[in-house]
Amino acid sequence: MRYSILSLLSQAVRGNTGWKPVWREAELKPAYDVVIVGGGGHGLATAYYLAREHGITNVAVLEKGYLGSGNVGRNTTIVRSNYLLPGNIPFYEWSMKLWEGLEQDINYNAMVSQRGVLNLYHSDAQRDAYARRGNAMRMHGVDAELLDREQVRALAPNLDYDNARFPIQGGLLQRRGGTVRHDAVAWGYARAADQRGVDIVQNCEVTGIRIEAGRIVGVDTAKGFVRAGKVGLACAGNSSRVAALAGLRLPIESHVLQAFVSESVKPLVHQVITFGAGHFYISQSDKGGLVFGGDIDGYNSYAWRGNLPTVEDVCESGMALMPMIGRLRLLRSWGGLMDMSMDGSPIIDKTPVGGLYLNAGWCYGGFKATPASGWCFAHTIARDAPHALNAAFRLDRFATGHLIDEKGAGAQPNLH
Amino acid sequence: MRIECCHCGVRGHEEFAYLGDATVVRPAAVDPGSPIDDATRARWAQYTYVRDNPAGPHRELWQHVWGCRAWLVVTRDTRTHAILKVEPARDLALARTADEA
Amino acid sequence: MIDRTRSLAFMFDGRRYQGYPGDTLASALLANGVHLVGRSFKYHRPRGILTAGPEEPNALVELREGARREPNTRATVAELYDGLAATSQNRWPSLRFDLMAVSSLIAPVLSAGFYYKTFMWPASFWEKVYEPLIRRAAGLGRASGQSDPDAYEKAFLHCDVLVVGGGAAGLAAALAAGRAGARVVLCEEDFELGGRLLAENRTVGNRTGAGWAAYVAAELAALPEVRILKRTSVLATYDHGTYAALERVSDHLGEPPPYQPRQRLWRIIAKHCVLASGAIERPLVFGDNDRPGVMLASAVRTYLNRYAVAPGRRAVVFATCADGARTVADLARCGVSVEAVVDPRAEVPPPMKAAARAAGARLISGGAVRRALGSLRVRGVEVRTADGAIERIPCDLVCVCGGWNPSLHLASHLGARPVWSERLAAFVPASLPPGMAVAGAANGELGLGDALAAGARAGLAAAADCGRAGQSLDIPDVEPEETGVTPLWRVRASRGKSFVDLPNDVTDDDVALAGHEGFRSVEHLKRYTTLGMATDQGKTSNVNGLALMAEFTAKSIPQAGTTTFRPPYTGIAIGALAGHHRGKDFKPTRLPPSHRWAQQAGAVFVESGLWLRAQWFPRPGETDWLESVNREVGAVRTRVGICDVSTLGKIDLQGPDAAEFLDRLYVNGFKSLPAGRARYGLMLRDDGFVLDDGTVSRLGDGRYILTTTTANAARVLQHMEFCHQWLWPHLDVQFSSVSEQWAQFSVAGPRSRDVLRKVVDHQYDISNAAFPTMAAAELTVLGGLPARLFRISYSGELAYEIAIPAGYGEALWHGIMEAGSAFDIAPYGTEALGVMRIEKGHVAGNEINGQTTARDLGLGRMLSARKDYIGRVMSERPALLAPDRPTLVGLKPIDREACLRAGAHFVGAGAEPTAANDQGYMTSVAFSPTLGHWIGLGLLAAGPRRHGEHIRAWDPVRNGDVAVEVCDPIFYDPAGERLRA
Amino acid sequence: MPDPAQVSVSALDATTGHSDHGGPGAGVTASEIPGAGLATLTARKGQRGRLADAVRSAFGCDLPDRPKQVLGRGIAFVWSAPDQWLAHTPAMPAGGMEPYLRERLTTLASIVDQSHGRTLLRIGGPRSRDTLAKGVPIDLHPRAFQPGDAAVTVAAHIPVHLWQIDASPTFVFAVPRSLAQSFWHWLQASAAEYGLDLAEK
Ligand SMILES: Cc1cc2nc3c(=O)[nH]c(=O)nc-3n(C[C@H](O)[C@H](O)[C@H](O)COP(=O)(O)OP(=O)(O)OC[C@H]3O[C@@H](n4cnc5c(N)ncnc54)[C@H](O)[C@@H]3O)c2cc1C
Ligand SMILES: NC(=O)c1ccc[n+]([C@@H]2O[C@H](COP(=O)([O-])OP(=O)(O)OC[C@H]3O[C@@H](n4cnc5c(N)ncnc54)[C@H](O)[C@@H]3O)[C@@H](O)[C@H]2O)c1
Ligand SMILES: Cc1cc2nc3c(=O)[nH]c(=O)nc-3n(C[C@H](O)[C@H](O)[C@H](O)COP(=O)(O)O)c2cc1C
Ligand SMILES: [Zn+2]
Repeated sequence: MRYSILSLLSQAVRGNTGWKPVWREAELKPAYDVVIVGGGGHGLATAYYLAREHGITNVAVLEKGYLGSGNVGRNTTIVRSNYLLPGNIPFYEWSMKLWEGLEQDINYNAMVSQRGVLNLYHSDAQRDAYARRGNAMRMHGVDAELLDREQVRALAPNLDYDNARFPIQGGLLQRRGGTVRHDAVAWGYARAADQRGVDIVQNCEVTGIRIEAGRIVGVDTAKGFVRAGKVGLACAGNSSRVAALAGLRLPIESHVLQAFVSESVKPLVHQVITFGAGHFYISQSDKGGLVFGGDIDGYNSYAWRGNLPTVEDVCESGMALMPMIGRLRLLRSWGGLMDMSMDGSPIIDKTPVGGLYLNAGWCYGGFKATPASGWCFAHTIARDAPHALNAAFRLDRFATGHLIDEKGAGAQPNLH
Repeated sequence: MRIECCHCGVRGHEEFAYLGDATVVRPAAVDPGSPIDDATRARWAQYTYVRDNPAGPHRELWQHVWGCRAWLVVTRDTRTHAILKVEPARDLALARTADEA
Repeated sequence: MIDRTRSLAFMFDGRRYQGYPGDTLASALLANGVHLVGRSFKYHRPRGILTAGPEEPNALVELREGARREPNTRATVAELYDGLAATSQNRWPSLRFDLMAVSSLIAPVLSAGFYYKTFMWPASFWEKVYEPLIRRAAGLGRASGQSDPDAYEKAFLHCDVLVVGGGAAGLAAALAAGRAGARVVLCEEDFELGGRLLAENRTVGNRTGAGWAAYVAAELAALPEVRILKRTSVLATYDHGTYAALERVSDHLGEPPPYQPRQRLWRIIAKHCVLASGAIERPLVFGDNDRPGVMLASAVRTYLNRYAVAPGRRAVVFATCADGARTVADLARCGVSVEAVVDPRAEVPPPMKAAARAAGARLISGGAVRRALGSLRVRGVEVRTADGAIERIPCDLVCVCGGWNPSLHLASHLGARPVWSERLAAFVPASLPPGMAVAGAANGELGLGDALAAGARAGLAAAADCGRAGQSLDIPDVEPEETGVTPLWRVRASRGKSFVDLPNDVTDDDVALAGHEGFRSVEHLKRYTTLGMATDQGKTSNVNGLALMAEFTAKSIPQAGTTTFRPPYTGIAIGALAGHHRGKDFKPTRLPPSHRWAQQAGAVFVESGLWLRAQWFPRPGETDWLESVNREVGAVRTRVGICDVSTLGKIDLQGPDAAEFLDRLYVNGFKSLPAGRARYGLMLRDDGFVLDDGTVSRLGDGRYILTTTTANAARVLQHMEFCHQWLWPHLDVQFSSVSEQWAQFSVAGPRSRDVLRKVVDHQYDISNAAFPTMAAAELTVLGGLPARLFRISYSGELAYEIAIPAGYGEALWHGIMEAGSAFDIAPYGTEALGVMRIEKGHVAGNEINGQTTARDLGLGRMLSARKDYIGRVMSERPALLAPDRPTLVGLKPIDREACLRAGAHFVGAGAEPTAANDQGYMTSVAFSPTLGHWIGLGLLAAGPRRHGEHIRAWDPVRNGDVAVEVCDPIFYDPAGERLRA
Repeated sequence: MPDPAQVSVSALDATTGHSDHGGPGAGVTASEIPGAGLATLTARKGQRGRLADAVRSAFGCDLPDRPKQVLGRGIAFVWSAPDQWLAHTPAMPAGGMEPYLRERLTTLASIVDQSHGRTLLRIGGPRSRDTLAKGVPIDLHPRAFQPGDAAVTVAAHIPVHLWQIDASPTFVFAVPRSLAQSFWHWLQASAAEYGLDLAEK
């Protein structure tokens, strides 16, 4: 059923009884051409683009929990393509382009909101680093503006401009950046993939990966064995565990990242703003909640929950940046599992196992990547070769030295 | 979390700095004369970048950086954060490198 | 519990009212006959007061005014104070007449998730039209938008036993543990101890419930190791016995008294915790159950018994559990006429029958309220009787009780899922966090006697486990009570909207629709309908919601399960989580030894890390910073200048294996470094990229002094400790930071030796012959003060770094300024320092950025081939040896007037600025007064082979596009004669 | 030679007088301890035992192997890390800390003067524990922390080395010199509600 104001009206008069499920509760078939492990944004997008771009529709997406239970359902919804390094910019810009056409493409309102992403700087060195980044973006045809203090004040008047420990000097603005309603991305892709014949199976954890003569044959799941011509892993925070089922060790650690939402208030924060002198970034959801976050908790964890010192650190930074939020109440906090790669950049590549493909290492930045990640992963799986856009996201780059280390933090995930 | 430093007692984990996996084995030093071959490079790349990243007990390096600055090997369950054991890294290292000394 | 001797004036929506000490805003409004308090989120339906506690979903107001305005404040927990001012939210133009309420008319279109299905055309309209509309309609209260004027505080609290909740169970637990001598902290969210005891008309032993609570409170207050924190909500459970609690120190006052914070965040570290947080009553789901005047029965009893307020005159009681009887009795006793008691149970239990009879109320057994009548306030109810007849019963108060949900949030914050209890028709805690016990209603022990006993048991056990054995309490006897419940999840065939989640306007139809569209998991239900996502986090709605979903999907309730419990248990001001650390106190400030002097000299300061450093020293008449900086550079190049470089990391290294240790740490060798000499050194990370650079000086007594960059001081020390303790424990070396011990000044310029001669005590020969470049010595200055002198030049001039114990720093600084006055010595700041290092082509933070190798920085020759060192193997990876890697060069504008900017990217002369043509970027720039034009350092592909080539420095974000000439990075005195002079 | 005590300046701006406060009398007293000698003492590899003997014979006290402060003749040793102590003399020995200690302990330990690297503060008074709890994360309750106990920790983002010298209670805080002013500022803010008395230096 196509969504539109008309369908809404016609359903309204029927008491909303005619709506179809957004996706079928599919029965698991014995075999598929492609099995995607992981029903998050990337897995679902991959399935959708396999069908749409490559005509491969005999596809299953296996999700161990409920659809979107992973990071796609718990991230701070920021989308941007303001990257620094050549390996990253074209990929994330492609993602931005796909976001811009997504809703019409999948006929689902994911509330893509290009409200602008503003990264503040507080020192000359930081300004020059942002200039370097902004110029790199412009070289790739990506929009970027370097603002001075007064231009920032004009955009975001109620930050601390008077009494700050680290005074705001200006910011790097990407106007096309913004936010997207996280859950809607999972549901929208699920619906669009489902309509093209993809089977989406929830509560179906993959517990084994069967390999014969160096080639994939299928996966064991909570619902039995499934034969598969090809298998794509898109398990984010759980990547290492799933890869281990195929005997692979990855350059990845799993860390918890927390996020926070305040009680909802009338419009107050109009862009996505990141603090340059501490770990804090914030935007306001359409419901009115201030959605904010900061640094990862800093140690390996699969516990899906955060610690108190990090909450305090985030709120100290928040108060340092915008003391107007002091009386607003933090309503809820939660955590997700980051697949932190060793250079802070992702991996979309083939693996040593024939027919097994890996999509991982997204750290805290993979939501914005969802469309391009799915698009490139679909290509890599369909053609058994990476697309130019994900050519840099190789698994062997750590051995060859072709690292993509935006922060220059080195081989220590909790510093990225 | 609360971590029991072998020397200072139980402290909030924010007094500690996290480095990560303590089980990765550092390859032997390569003698300066000989050139570095692919095998050596691969061994070091594994050591520097590749991790088990287990869900369950995990031996990891922490430093009591805001306290006595001792490096510690903490065995911690990454699913529950339960801390199973804390050992002074230096003692383990001394045992490990006894021969080198 | 209300003090009628004194009255308090307050305002709501601009009208003045009176209340009394002990009131909440809610009880005071009810006492004044105000039942309409707010408007709902989506349909803007009129809303009143449902509860008497923190679970309140409806009665949200803007409390206080101006910068202190607090949106979404629950009237049911806001303590009344004289002059309190509150405003209703989310309505326009007024609360009684809200135009936005038209949205109810198109309610069917606004079904759950409607926005996912429309607003897509045209795409550009989203940001411009649809989203602004939605955002303005959504949101509840208005933030002040002004900086929070109040102070907050954080503190640590250690104890044996943390008791959460000061009701019957909590008081018993605290008493048992306290008497045993344990260190007890009792946190009670309310401003009075007692919990339900304050709200129920019952006795404990020979005392009233409230009386018993007061008596226990008094004894607890007298126990030295017991600490009672009222107005303190325990918000979260964290790992290993850590709890977060918020004390509302001053919220019950107009504004905080002097020296008091508004709120205090306690980080409680407890060996044991007794969770005695009670239970929250469930409302019932029937038509228009959101009308002002529909109230939880437990809340009605609270208002009657605790606040002496009758929330209505004519009540209907709609009950599915034992509290119905208690409610009817209390109403009757307080002179509220009970029009009817509606009990869905065919077989109504005797106590209920008796109560109804006693109250002269009509009992409708097997019946149900299918709709509440009225709009701004209930006027009556429509009841379906057992035989299906529909009757209207006029009333102005509907008391609903659907059973109790234990407040088990804190037991589930670490992930434990609660289990379903058929007996209670509620979820109860199952597996608990280590060290936690649950007692009382929080554990489903609803009966007062059970709660008291359970609390006492838990308190005693916790204390005993902390080595404080005590005697068990003798529990005063209480009359037994019936606590059964027959759940009724919704009234079928209701009329009007049946709300499940009031604040987010989620109805039973929305739940059905969600199930219908495949959002069947409770987590999907929550996200699709937003059930349980409002300010109350579904405290009164979650269980009803998931029960309905179970019904619609033919699952059992335990199969449906609960959503995830997350901190905080109730909303907490973000300011409280920041505490002292805001504004200038966000982070501590490090001050170098010359700070006071620099302040008096009117220096301009700059933050570098935590340090505050002098950036330049303007002189009278100088109009812009460049003028001052040029003068400072000029002074150093022609005469002499002084700069405080104490912020460098300094590490004292000793022990027999010190040289070996250094050899492994740095890429270059140190075994050959003789005493009395210094050497430049470079360190890599294990991954082969540059970590830091600095100097190593070997002093007479064989010890080494390492310097690190200001930025990396901490990281380098940590790295060395790692190497020493984990990699090479057998090396006999000891080291410690002496960054704080030593003030260090750079004295630079052709006349620096002349100046130092007057400062260094005469017995020391610092002539060029005796003390050449890279010499290092311990000596005395100013007639006997210990000092260290290094002939190290960053500026490229004849220069020294002189170190002295920090306390003498000011004295030495004055001494040098005095000695230098003859040569017109000039203090210089970080800007001039930077200019001169660029003129000399020294790399710094902009180049050592974690992305560069030694070779990239033109330092490849330092990589020793005679030894192994950290990072060696990984630095030899193919990609890092590629000949076309961006490598350090110098750059000059072709047009000498042109200004350079760091961050500009390089492209070939004629080439287009495209990704394909990106050849590197400018890392550092400065105006060189020495050369009279701007200069820069940069990383350029194959740079060293391109000296002399002309390229573009492209900087579109600052509208810059400058033709530059590639040159050697050393702009000034490449041969280095000046520093050897 | 100038009198070093005269030449040396405090890292703190104002540490005397009576800072305004909420409560009546002074709940907290604080003062700087000027002119003390401080040095880091780190045992050479394998020399811990012989170092302890040398300390015993030179100063008549046992080097603590746990976070404690022990008093010897004219000196105190405060544990600061495994095999490492902060030696503390009330006044700077003539010739400075390093020669003074090396003379007695020879090469059994590496010795590093820190006399100017730390600002020493004496903090006491009936409400001192309540005040310190606003930043110091460790348990200073008499059941957990006694005279003679020491700790290295971080208070209000500032690294501190502290030990208790009497049960009244009185604590000594060793704060990195560059951060002393910030620490002082935090202390004043935290003690304000109880009243802070700044004893004469
Ligand atoms: C708090 C937080 C804030 C963030 N903020 C942002 C942001 O602002 N911008 C941004 O770009 N990114 C952000 N991210 C990162 C982003 O959310 C993730 O990188 C991205 O969602 C990962 O891709 P995904 O959606 O496929 O992951 P997921 O949604 O986690 O999908 C992985 C799925 O795999 C499933 N799975 C795992 N193992 C198995 C198995 N054995 N069998 C079957 N299924 C399995 C999981 O259940 C999960 O559903 C944030 C992340 C978090 C946690
Ligand atoms: N007969 C019934 O059906 C029934 C049902 C429910 C309750 N009760 C009555 O409730 C009482 C049970 O005693 P109880 O002590 O278990 O519950 P209680 O409700 O009397 O006390 C719980 C207390 O904990 C406080 N609290 C809750 N969460 C908190 C938090 N996070 N931080 C700080 N404080 C918090 C509440 O403010 C309350 O004062 C008995 O009087 C019992 O008769 C009876
Ligand atoms: C962008 C965003 C906005 C959110 N807004 C709310 C909110 O308004 N109310 C709420 O209760 N939770 C909100 N949440 C948090 C979710 O309730 C939930 O905690 C989060 O998705 C993680 O899931 P979990 O807590 O079930 O693990 C929001 C989450 C995100 C990612
Ligand atoms: Zn320690």
